[in-house]
Amino acid sequence: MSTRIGIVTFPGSLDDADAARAVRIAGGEPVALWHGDEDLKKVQAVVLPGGFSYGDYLRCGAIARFAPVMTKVIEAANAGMPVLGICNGFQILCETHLLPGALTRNDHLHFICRDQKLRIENTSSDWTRDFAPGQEIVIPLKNGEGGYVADEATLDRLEGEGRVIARYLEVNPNGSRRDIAGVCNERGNVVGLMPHPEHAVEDLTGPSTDGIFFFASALTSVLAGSHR
Amino acid sequence: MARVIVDVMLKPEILDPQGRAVQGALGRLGLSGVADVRQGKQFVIELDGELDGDRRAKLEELAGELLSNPVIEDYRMTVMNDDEVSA
Amino acid sequence: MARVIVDVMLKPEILDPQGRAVQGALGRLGLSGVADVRQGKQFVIELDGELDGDRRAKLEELAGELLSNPVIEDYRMTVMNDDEVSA
Amino acid sequence: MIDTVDRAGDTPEVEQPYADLGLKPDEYERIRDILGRRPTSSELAMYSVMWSEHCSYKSSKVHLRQFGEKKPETDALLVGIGENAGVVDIGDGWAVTFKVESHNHPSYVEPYQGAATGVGGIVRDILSMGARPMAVMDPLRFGPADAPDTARVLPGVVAGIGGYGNCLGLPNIGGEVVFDDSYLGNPLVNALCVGAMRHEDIHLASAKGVGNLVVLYGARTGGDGIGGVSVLASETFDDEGPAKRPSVQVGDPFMEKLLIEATLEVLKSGLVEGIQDLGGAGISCATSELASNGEGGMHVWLDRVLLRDPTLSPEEILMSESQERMCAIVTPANIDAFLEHCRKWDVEAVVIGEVNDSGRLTIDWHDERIVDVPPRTVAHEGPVYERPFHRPQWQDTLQADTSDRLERPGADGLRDTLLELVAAPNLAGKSWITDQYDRYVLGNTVLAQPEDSGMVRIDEVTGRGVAISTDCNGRFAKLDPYTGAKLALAESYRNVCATGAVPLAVTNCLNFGSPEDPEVMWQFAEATRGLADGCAELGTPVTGGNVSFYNQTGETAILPTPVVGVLGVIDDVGRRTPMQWGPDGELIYLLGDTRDEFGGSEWAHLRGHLGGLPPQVDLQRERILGEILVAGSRDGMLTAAHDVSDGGFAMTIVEMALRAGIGARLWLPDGIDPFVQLFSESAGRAVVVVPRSEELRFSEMCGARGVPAHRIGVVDSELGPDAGYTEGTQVLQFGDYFTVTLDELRAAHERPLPALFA
Ligand SMILES: Nc1ncnc2c1ncn2[C@@H]1O[C@H](COP(=O)(O)OP(=O)(O)O)[C@@H](O)[C@H]1O
Ligand SMILES: [Mg+2]
Repeated sequence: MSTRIGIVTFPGSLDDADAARAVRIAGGEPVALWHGDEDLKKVQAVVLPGGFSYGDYLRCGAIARFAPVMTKVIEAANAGMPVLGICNGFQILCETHLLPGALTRNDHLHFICRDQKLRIENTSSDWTRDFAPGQEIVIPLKNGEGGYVADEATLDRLEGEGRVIARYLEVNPNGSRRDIAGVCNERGNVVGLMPHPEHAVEDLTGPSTDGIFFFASALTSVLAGSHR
Repeated sequence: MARVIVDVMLKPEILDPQGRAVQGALGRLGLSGVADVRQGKQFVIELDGELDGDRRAKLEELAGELLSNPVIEDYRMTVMNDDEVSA
Repeated sequence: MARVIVDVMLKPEILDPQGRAVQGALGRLGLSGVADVRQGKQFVIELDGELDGDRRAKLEELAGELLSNPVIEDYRMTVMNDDEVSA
Repeated sequence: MIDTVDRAGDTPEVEQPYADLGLKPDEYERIRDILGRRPTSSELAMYSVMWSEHCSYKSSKVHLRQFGEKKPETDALLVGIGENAGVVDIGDGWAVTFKVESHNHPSYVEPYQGAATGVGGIVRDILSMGARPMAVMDPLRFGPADAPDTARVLPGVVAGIGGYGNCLGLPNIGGEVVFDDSYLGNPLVNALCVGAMRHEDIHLASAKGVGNLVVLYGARTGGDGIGGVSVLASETFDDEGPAKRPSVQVGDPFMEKLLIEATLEVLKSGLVEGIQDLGGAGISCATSELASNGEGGMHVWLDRVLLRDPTLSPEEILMSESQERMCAIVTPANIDAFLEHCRKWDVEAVVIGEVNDSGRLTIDWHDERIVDVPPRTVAHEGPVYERPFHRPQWQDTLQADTSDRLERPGADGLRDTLLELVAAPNLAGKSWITDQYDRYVLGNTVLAQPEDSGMVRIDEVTGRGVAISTDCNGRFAKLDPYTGAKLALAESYRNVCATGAVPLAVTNCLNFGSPEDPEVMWQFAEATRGLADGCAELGTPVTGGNVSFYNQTGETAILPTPVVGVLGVIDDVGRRTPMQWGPDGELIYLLGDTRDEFGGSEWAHLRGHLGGLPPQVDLQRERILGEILVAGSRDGMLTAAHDVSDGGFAMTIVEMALRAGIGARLWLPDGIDPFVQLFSESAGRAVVVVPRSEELRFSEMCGARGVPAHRIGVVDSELGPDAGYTEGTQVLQFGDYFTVTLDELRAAHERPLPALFA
């Protein structure tokens, strides 16, 4: 039986179908979850996809955080289920405080869509374990509020504990502190990532297929990790 | 030292999708009786020296042209000179 | 009727690129001596009835959790009940 | 007091402000004739807005007819002109619909919101055909790149298109950015959307079935753009101060996203009999069009419309252009299910009327009858003008003033000329703009800017997809509107073929000055004739489009700008031809003939010159060139292809090299002036890159079809040291004339836009 990975659709989610496609290509079974759902349909991992949940009108991710399904996602995350937030999903995870810090307006004040080079800094998280240490990848980045901020102590702690999972290379596209592109929680099951791995799963439509490793990592983690 | 606060709001007749989203969320999260929410911007501007006639006129002009978009927004400017600032 | 104004500002230690851009523009457009600009949000919330103890507490909570993100922002809430509102 | 039908009957003498609403005295008289009485104020509102230039096409109709009359035989057209957008069969049971529209005047007044709502409007047109919107494109025109007002308008327009499209989740796959003095007080913001559906999902705007319900859903109705259609779209604003500016429509892309999802669900579930978007003229347009396309009658309870502003009068509600609204015809049996889907997506919906066969559109306001009209007279039987037109006096002088009088560079000036062109705002890299647009969302984007066409995959299993390009050189159209329109079509067609797709259909947005100026009207008539003739020759029917008149500042009209969009199909997007050339040793061919043609060229434009004749256009040759490009893609003979247009052959080569990051050696043929070879803008040409293994087969194919194929270069990444540069430096070598590094070209190419606007 293949691994069930839930993908939450909030009103205004945009990359949900793309996340589902990526899960499928990686060999998992995508399961659609609705923001109003009160249960997680027996999924073994969850993706919070990119987009503009609730229009991102108040602050990115601020309203989605209070959706009914998030109560369950938070519970599951605290119990060790792998959870990946991509872009808007990362913003939601910060708003829920499952991840530290926050994402602020890009320093150049424009939305930016580009093929972004990254270095994978942590290969022990549930979503990065299939990468080689220090692997350099190129995946799309597209956001208006992707600047990662946290206070110095938090940043130091993240670095010290190896919880920066990916860093921007060559260009810092949004003013993120210490070039941070993604972070994870202490346990390594909850990961937030600003760039979009789900848009790098086919040669035809992405700049690379490097993104598949994130989803494959989750499948590996689920198989390995019933002990969690 | 002077501090100027410029509040910028969408004109009342202009659709404010942000305000509407906030209104919906406040209601869902248990605050009853929210009749309306409008979301605007606030600029806090710190200036060297007193804000005298000329510079005040200039700022007033820029508040209406740069800080706000007269086609869709209104602004309100509050000037605090000197000692008021520390408040 | 009550009106509540919630001003939300980035904490002083957080970089405010919008404020910086405005500061630059004000200078270029001829306003001298601009020492600092911060750009925040302002919510104007109209409520049915008085804002009493319970609802006030709820709104205070939401101002700190929903309207602002405590990791990066501070907020200030001003309540105007009744007659003050018309002002 | 409410102006009711009864009251209108009793008070024939009441003076009505028809002129303020943009109606001419004879138009007002016609309304009185139709109704046999004076119109009520609500009826007057409806007629005035529906009979405006923008909604009725009263000045253009007689010319647009040619698109139907000259339409080439084709099986591809499932729905033709007249619906919200035409529908094209692309095979395997798939259909696509696409259309381009203008939002020029609103975007000048408020660039961000004007452009944003332009995207919103065209997306709803596509949605209303039953299609899932798949991608957007944005052909744009601005004043000079360094003009202060361009610094106001361009960033706002770009942010608005991105802000709306990104939030909606539609990839932006292409467009145009052109600068010219004539657009300074009147930028053009055209927006194109393409959508896909299965054949059986096609829906039309018609109110069928007596007793069926009329549902208005989406955003609430507010005072947005009241009178905007008639005022903004039919008048210029040069003499109006800001105080008289009409209110601006503000877009809510989040609501539009919900509207899309809710609409696609109710369509899929078979809950909809007819559907119409609300755009210009709002409820007036939707109800009168639905009614006249269906059983012929409809009754509406206008007071049921959900309002954002409770003080709106019925006239204002009828005219409001509030965004993000749709209207559906639903059977009583299905209405609960329909409303349930709306609730799921947090979309407000309300039944505002009922279909009948009375032959009348009747509207009540709190039980009083305020409208009672034959709907066809509102929607389809507006005035039609045969506007006078004549060839401008100055046309001969303009054509006689050829670019021959400009001083051309000698052999030692070619390099500088290339660097100048590469950095010209019209030719410079546009990534500062396009990087603000999401091109990845939906995961089907195969080609996007700066490729010749945008291409999206429609069917993930088979790989079937479509390619679209939009083009227009307004300078060519000014020199000769008939040829200029054909050239726009030719370029767009060629761009689609260059990616390997087979052109199927055409959409267009005709941007012109005032139709009341006979010289502008001549430009319009000539351009329309050229486009219709061109489409007949190429076998690609026009499926729809839009006309935008009154684009002028004072008495000065913009360059005539007939933007043409061509859509093509490719049965497997995996076989697309990109513009990026491949490994060393592959051969570079220039297809087609190069003539000494600089009229309207970018080179002349940079010298402040516009005169002479545009390049010749031969659509039969274009067609054959297209066949070669498509066959080359299908049979795997091409690694890369790129059309030759603005800036000429040299510019095409630079763009291909920069895209690949790999240099090349070019040998320029003897017997032709290198300046002409490098920079002429002759039509009907493309550069292709052929692997050595395919060379014979490819040149035989070109020979058999009589298309000149000049072997003109070779991809070479190791040229650096030979040409005196360090190892690894990527270089373009143009014969014995000059060499230039890609680094130098890239810097020159990429710097201008950020320097101007960032
Ligand atoms: N330049 C044109 N070429 C072809 N068709 C056109 C052109 N301009 C308008 N049309 C067609 O006329 C019809 C009415 O246009 P319009 O009122 O703009 O439609 P809508 O209100 O749905 O946007 C549409 O079918 C449109 O495609
Ligand atoms: Mg329409």
